[in-house]
Amino acid sequence: MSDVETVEEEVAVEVDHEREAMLAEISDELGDEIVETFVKPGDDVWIRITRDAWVTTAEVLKNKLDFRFLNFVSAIDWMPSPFGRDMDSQVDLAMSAAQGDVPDPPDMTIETGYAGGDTRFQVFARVNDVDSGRAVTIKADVPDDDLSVPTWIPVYPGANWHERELMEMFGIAVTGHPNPRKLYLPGAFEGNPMRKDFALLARRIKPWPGIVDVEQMPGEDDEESSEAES
Amino acid sequence: MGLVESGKLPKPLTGLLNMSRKYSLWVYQWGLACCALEMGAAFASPRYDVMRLGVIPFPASPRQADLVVVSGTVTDKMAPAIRRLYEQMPEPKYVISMGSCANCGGPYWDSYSVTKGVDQIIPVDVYVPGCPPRPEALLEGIVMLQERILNEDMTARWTEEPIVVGA
Amino acid sequence: MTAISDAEKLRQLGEQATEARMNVEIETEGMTLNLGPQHPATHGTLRIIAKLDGEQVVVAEPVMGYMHRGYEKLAEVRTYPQVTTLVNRIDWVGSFANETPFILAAEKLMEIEAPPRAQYIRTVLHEMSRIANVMLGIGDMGVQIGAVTPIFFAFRDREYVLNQIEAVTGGRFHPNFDRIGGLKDDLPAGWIQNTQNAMDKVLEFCDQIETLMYGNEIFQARTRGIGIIPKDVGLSYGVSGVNIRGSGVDWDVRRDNMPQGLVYDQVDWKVWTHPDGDCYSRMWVRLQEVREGAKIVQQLLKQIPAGPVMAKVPRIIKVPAGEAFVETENPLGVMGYYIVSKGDLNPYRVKIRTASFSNISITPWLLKGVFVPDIIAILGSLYFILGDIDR
Amino acid sequence: MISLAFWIETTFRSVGGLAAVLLPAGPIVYIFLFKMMSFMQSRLGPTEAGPAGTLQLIAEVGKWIQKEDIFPEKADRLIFAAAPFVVLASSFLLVLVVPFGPDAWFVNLDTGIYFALAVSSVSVIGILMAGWASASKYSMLGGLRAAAQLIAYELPLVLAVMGVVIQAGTLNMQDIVLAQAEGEIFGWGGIGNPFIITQFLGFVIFMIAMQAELTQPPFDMPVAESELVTGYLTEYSGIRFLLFFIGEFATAGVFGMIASVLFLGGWWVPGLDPDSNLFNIIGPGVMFAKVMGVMFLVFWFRFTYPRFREDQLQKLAWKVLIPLALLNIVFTGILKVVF
Repeated sequence: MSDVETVEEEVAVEVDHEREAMLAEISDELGDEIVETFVKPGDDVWIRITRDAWVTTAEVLKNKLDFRFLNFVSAIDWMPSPFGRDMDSQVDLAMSAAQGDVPDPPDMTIETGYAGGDTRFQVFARVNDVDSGRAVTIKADVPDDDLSVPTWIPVYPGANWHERELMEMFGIAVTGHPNPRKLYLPGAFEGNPMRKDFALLARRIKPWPGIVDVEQMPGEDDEESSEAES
Repeated sequence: MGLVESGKLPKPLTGLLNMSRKYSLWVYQWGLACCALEMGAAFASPRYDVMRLGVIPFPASPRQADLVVVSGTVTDKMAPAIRRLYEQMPEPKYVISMGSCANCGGPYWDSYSVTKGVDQIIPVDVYVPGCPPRPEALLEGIVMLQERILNEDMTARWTEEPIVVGA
Repeated sequence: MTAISDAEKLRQLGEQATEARMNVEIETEGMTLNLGPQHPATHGTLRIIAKLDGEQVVVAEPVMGYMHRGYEKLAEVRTYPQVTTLVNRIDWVGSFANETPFILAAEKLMEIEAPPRAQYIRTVLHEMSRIANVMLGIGDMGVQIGAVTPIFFAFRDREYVLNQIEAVTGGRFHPNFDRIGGLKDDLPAGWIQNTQNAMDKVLEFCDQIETLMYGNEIFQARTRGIGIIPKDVGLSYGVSGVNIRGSGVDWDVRRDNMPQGLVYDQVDWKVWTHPDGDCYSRMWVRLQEVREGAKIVQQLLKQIPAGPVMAKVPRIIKVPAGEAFVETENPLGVMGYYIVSKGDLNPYRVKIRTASFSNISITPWLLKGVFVPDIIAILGSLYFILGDIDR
Repeated sequence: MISLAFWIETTFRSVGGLAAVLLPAGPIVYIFLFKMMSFMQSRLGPTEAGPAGTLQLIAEVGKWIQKEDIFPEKADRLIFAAAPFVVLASSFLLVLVVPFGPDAWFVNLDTGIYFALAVSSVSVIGILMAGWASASKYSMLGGLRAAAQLIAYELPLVLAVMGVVIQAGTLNMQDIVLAQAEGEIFGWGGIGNPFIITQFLGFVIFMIAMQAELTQPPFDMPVAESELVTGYLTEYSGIRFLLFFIGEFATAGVFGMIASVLFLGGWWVPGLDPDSNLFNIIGPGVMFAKVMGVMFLVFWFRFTYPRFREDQLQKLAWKVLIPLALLNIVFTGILKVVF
């Protein structure tokens, strides 16, 4: 990146009135329900609300602020995977463990993203206003002892399938959903695949050749030295 | 069927029957994923035009098919349906497994919902590797299958090793 | 209310009452028809369970997951360059278009910008994959409603486009050509001229198919007034792309929310809409999309700047922590990637917003009360790719 | 006329009947279904089996007879097994009354065309049998659609023929040919009076109705691939499917014969004496050429048009074709009285 571009971006940082105005508009409507907000200038707006305001927010956004287009509804599991990056095959790890080379246990502290978060699971959704081209990402914390969110179907009927996916993949119940069946997987499937502690069985038993990609490429040193020579 | 499977036919008649099977392979298009498009290109594109070889892509019902091309990712949810549709086909029937996913799971080798290879469910006659294979590769697989059909001995049909294109 | 319309209303009420009585008298048992999971109409593995009353659909519900391959989970255990290979196969007819938003999102997090030449080539390839995709969709619509010839024409002329994609990327339709920070390679010699010619072929195909299919009375009878999606309903279901422009919503991500890294603002083109919202209008807009796409490509090719195609990017790609969402106008509609990064080699969470998933989620609403043949016409005109629904 | 022993005559008739039904079916499948369709779609069609793929059909037959003959578990076995024969039988019955030359006919019925139109409906029974006995929903829907469609299009078919019958003044198919050979158009008898000229509207209606009777696109609702898999054929495999397949195209051939007898002058060629013995020899050939001409039209539409929806198809029959056919009859009647 050249220096000129950096300067331009810094200018953009100072003047993102459009998104700040939008945020102010939403804050006026929602008031105390907003826990935290985050504006990335020139990019996007993140708003974290309380779970109780999940449906109210949808209503406000759709009916009062004209965000009529439902982009998606989904969730994030913020607990880091107990399997680490899961890039190394467990077979290989076991072998190296036998040689006394025990890898560090993965860091299990929960770090959340933009607009913060207090719990392991967080549902998030994105809605667009097609007339003005604005969009906003809504987040809400889901406490571990009560994994459920109210449904958005009465507001955005398109949330139906997104919420079924959410239930199936994360095991977060959606209260008031008319058809809480599995969307993708066969009925006998057990587990919630998108949870970080769901193990991919094939990775437990097979070595993964793709791991070499992140190691130093053969001949890399040669290339650099030839560059230095020329 | 008993006629053909008993294997006691005079040689010229067997040859004739084999030849008619060779040139009249009605193929059921089992387009599952990406490879379905390359299969479509091989079957419907004027550039490849599989009908030249006598492979007729008409049937929409497995009952009228001789050959099935399983092209694409087989998921655990789809697998029972594949088994069932294979069983609905009348003998003698042939299976071409097209693409890495149908062969062995391909790039989804570690997925929680993908069946790693259609040969776990149904017997496969020809494997066409690639992700996705070019239409030419599928045509080669079909030509190799036709050669095998021409020299086929019905009684030995289930004991032969499958063809692997390019191997 | 005038007297005439009151009388009309009364007559309609009477008719409804008669019909209701008839249905009670001839108590018919409903029938459940299963289209799919492997069915000629579903070009893929969508299953539709339809409860029928005669030939009329009472309730129809799609059952999906026959092509669910778990992209979101797999993306978490792959490095960023490896994810591109994977997401290529989401919408397998317009593969390059799947890579673009992911790469753009990663670039946004890394705060890298591709060189101008790479941006131009990206846009060209993005449009070319749109052309290849939508051409097939048009041909496929013919097959769905019983005309066999359009699909052959589509496959024939699509080859010219695929040839050009292959010439530059090396893959007929899984290019895996986009890189964080630019492109894998530069254009081969003579490619620009050949592509101009291929685009002429595409425009020729559009004229041909317009007379063969769109002008046909039976085609119009089968598609006009069928499967109408009203604006607001469509938006609240998240229907996007051609399907919502066919309902008169003048919204195109390419024009209104163009992500940084594409150059649609450098060319002169038009977003087509159609007010009707029925199957015909969707197919009509789709045809215009192909034409516009060809024109965009032809214009862009004339003004591709010289220069490198790759920005300075570290060998081992580690994306800084943060979240980014980039959506682009893909052949099937709006596709977006929500990437959550924790500064690692692999993304922490990738939410893939695919167009067909939302486009098809409207079908239960849309299929109520239509006839069995209309199911096929509606599904054909919504034009979905299974990988794009199930991921 | 020489009289032959009964068994010789019977043999001749059987062979002739088989030839009349099966011989056109083969070329129709090869020329139109394989080759013409492929050329229209810028392809080549079969090329490997025999020179230019001409032996493809032999291969087809050879393959189908060795396929497994599957009966679905819940099928009504007897009816399921009998259905293809009923369909095929209807085309044999149809060919009975078709004349191939001044003396080359199977039966010379005075009510020939009446008989032909009557037995053409027999195939509906076969299709309904197939649809019902398969115990499959697709088959059932396909069978019902077929029945509704064939019955609806029987009417315009009959009414279109009425014009010809009024103009020829006879129901005998042989006499209809002669009426065309000896007729004249407004006093000019240079090419006789092939009814395609004076009964053009009738010809168009007959062709559309015929397309529907043959369940070819755009009237292929009963076998709509993209909706009903293959309709009433869904559960058929092996030799029974082959019989249906032959039946479909044999019926197409026989309908082509009836169309050429009614509108194109049958076995007669303009400029030659219809009574000469020559026509007993070249008559079948002439008929075959005319059948191919008619079939070309049928298949041209087949590969170009999308398919109708069931209600649109019924509307076309009842609201357009039947009134038009009635008008045609009225005009023919008036003209018949005036001239």
